[in-house]
Amino acid sequence: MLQKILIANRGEIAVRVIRACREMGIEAVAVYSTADADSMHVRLADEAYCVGGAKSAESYLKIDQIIAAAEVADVDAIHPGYGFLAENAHFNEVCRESGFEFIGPSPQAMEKLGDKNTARSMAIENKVPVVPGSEGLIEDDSAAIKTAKEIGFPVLIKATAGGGGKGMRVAEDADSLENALSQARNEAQAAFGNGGVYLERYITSPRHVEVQVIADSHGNVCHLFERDCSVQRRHQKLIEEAPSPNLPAEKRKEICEAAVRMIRGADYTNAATVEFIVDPDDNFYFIEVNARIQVEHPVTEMITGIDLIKEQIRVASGEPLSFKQEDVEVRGHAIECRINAENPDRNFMPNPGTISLFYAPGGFGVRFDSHVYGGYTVPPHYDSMIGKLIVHQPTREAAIATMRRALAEIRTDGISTTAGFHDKVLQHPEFVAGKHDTKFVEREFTGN
Amino acid sequence: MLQKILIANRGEIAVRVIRACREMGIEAVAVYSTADADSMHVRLADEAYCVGGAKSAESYLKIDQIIAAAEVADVDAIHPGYGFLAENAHFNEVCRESGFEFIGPSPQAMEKLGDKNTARSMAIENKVPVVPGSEGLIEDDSAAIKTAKEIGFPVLIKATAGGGGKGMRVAEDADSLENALSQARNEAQAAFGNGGVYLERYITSPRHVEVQVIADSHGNVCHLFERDCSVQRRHQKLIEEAPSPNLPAEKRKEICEAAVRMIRGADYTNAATVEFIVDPDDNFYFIEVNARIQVEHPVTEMITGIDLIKEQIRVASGEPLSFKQEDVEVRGHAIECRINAENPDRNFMPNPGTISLFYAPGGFGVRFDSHVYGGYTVPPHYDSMIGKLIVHQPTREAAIATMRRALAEIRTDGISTTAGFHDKVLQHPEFVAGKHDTKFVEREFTGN
Amino acid sequence: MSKGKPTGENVFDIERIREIVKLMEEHELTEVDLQQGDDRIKLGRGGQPIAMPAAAPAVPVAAPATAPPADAGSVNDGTITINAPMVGTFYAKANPESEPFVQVGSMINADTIVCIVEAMKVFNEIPAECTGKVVEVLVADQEPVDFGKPMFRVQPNS
Amino acid sequence: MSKGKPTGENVFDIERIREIVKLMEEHELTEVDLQQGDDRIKLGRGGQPIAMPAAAPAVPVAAPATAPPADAGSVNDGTITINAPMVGTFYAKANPESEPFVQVGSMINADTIVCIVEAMKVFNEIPAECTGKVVEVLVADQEPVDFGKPMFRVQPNS
Repeated sequence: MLQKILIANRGEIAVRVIRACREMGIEAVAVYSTADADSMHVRLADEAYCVGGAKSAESYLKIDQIIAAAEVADVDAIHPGYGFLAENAHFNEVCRESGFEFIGPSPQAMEKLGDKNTARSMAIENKVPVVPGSEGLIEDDSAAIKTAKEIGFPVLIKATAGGGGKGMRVAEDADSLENALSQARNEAQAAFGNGGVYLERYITSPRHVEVQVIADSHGNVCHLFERDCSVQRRHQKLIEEAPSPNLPAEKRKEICEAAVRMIRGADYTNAATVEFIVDPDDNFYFIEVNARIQVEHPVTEMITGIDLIKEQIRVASGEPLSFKQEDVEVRGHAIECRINAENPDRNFMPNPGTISLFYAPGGFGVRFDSHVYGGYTVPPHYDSMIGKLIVHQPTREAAIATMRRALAEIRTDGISTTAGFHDKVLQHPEFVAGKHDTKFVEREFTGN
Repeated sequence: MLQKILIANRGEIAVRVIRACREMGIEAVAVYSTADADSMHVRLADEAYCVGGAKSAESYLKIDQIIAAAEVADVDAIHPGYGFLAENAHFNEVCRESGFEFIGPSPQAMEKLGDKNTARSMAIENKVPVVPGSEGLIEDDSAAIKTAKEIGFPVLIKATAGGGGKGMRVAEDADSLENALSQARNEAQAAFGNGGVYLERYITSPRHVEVQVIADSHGNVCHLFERDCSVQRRHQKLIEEAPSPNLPAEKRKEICEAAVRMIRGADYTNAATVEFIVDPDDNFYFIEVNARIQVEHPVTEMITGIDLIKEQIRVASGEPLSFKQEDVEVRGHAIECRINAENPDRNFMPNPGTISLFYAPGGFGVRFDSHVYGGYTVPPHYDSMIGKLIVHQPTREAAIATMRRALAEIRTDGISTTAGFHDKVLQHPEFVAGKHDTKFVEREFTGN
Repeated sequence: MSKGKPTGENVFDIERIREIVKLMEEHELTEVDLQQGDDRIKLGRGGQPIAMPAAAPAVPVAAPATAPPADAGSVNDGTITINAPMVGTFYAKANPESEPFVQVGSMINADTIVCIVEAMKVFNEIPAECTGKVVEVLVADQEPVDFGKPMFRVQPNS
Repeated sequence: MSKGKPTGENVFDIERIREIVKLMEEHELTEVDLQQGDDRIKLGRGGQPIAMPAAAPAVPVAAPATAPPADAGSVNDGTITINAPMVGTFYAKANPESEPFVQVGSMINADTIVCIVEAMKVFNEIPAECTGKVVEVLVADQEPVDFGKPMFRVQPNS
């Protein structure tokens, strides 16, 4: 088993990983920027090293400084958390070359799955349904029109190197296709330095459903069922839940098995999330694989009782998973709300600052993963999430009631948060019925 | 269902009841003393009324003021929490006469069970094993010696009105009995204005095991399995856990069924705890019934998934329990540590004061029921508990690891707490083996 | 967090200023001068106590066990308040027909009954326990009051 | 390691101010005036101000993104510090046999190599980037350092 781990991250996920290490009797080493000297992860770690200035580029993204800290601290592994360097195959490689286990997949698997186009072909190879679309990149416009007609309009144009919606366009018919193509190409070129685009059928009213998978180095690949993350704003997840409401049992079985096939086929170890979109008829289509632990992993932990971070560490230590697929059962319903230091009344403008008075939500069925405390100053340099509020109850209805109760308890004098906005969403009939899609928030609340 | 409830208590239990009300859509009304104006229960309640001065006798024990607040707030029920007026049959009666449902048993059941001697006879009627001892009170010394010889020395002398160890004496033999008797009588007279004492066999190396029971007004009486509260200091519980370690399955079944017989026999409704001592051969003997919700109820909630406060409110509303006995299953292991504002290095001297910086423990498997926050001042007027740290894991071993991790996270700059002391206890081989008895702490740590 | 630049924090944060002012008042501070880089908070306070902001808690934070006059809601203008000694319903009149016990302008002495607070069907007559002139009635007839709640503002005789 | 780290301390921290005020009350201080670099905490209370020795917090204030001299560990005695620009192992000598690059008393200028910080097998020669006299060596040979950690105290040429 690993003895000492450096966490190359900050905020709640650094705290989360430190907690798992502590419970496993593993030493935890924190790195931090000058802006995070007072952050909780620094104080909870066994050792802490300042790796540079406030800007991420000068600290949390500085590979050489993080590796240097790992050397000085003499750790045997590095946990990347999410964001920052978590899906940087180069960092992954440097860690391993420098003699540190990277707690995640191999650089090769990470790279393959990182390219949407390659991932899509791998999905097809593994009989994982994908959105009907062009085989590979679109060469010229005539080919595009031909393909689009085969797929059937409306079609979606996507950048192969894309993400966060950049380089995406919808074409309703052949006439609008050419124009949309060139727009998408230019946007993709500008954003990613890669103008390659492809076509796929445009799914109306899609739900975002993802399957949590984890594989060890002994050939075990298990899924921990799915999460529904359809409550999004500008492609940013706001609320996640498990299990997915209104997903028929046989579809749940199919989608989970497809995810396992995908990960097994990619010769992948450690935790991964396979993302799908689900159409109104419950047909599911592969979107991408996230080769990291995700923000929303706790909802899966709550319904399965399995600690995903501990399993990640076990896998990275070369040990088998602590459970078999048949041991994984769904118990009750879990919901997570991301609490961000943003002002919903001002178009979610981030508002960092000092939290003069802080009430943490608590009680039966409530889990709050956070790095903040009364007197803490939220620095302006990083993402605005100050905590994840997770609830677990026997039913979805009870989980919503507990979440609303817990949201009302949060007090952050000095800064405003998205807690109140979440409460509005939780009361909306579409959400209560579990019939919301990924456009629900923009349609019903923010108007994009 | 009840619509509006006044909580006649303060601190974490007031917060706990408010949370249950919120989740059930019931309005919660707080009462508070002038010393608690900034307390969390005041801020979380829908309404709050100041009922008097800092001293409990001038506020939380002032029945007329609490009833007056209930009238002004126009509630339909009163939850007494634990301590203060929770087991005061007179208050119970006044609530009902004033037209407020008392969330607890009838005054009659409370009174009967409140008298140890009556309770003991009821136990015998209901075939619940009791510690061999005198039938009723000891009249004179010669009778005492005769009885003691039948029971077998050493014998324990207990005050019929007693509690907290007052009026208790152990007599090793006939010679020491007379002296011990008069001492016990005087002490009991002084402490409770009632010199009545009785004899029972003195159990060496006893464990404290109690069974959680709840009964509705439809004839359903269910147990929620047992808790072990053997980690005590001067008869004050420090650590509670469920299930009880090393209790054989058939004994668990017997003790739980005995507890249900006791409560059914007492014609009792709402939540009750039946306390037993268990000897080294796992024989159990009835001690007393606590006719209230208890501090340690969360460990039972964690292993059963049942919200006891919500069930109390349901029962008081005249509804049946939300579950049947056969639905109650034990899942995993839960431990609770009472975090007190005391200095273990100074013989647990209470040290109220302002918590300038506060870290609440959190994360997977951790529940922290508390009313404190950064900047909160712990008033000197009430008991020193600032929170209950509860953990839930698949195994006792994992629960201990999580508890130690969570204890280490607690930060209360400005006051010292018992967190560090708990960590020592959790590492002790006797506790780890689950072989500790009620004298464990005094024997191994505090002396006396 | 480099020096001389604020930590995304706002010097003009009213909440914090209120906290500092409260601190100054409680501890009779005459001056507070905080500087960090280009940021500065400088507060001065004369011999006269500062009036608590209107946003002060509805309930006295530290009223003593028995709520005597002049404790809650004092604004240091020389007036004092008569506070509710118990939870209950405030009655300004002995019965719906009769005149109020006292009104603005009424002269009162220690024994003057100023109102009735009803609790548990008991109508408690509340004596002024102070001497002077009523300058303000702070509670409406039949409004609920709790312990320490200011009911009347009185200009005491000097 | 954490001891060397900047705290990003906040002059406007109400809790600390409360602590100081408590002290002032207990000991009847009339004035407290703490200064460090651009940071200042000045509190007055009652009577006449009395001069009071400035007590600097134990922990230095935050170092900026790039750790130039004179930021971390300044104690307002006119000296400045040379801080580690990176995480790594501190070497006082080019090799075990040779003399240290600099010692207490050494005169240095901007280009003087004061030490080596080794990270990822790379031995980085660290220039003084200031002119003056070394008055203290703050890190032992082959001790780890992190970003902003003060390594030398220097009396600059005036």
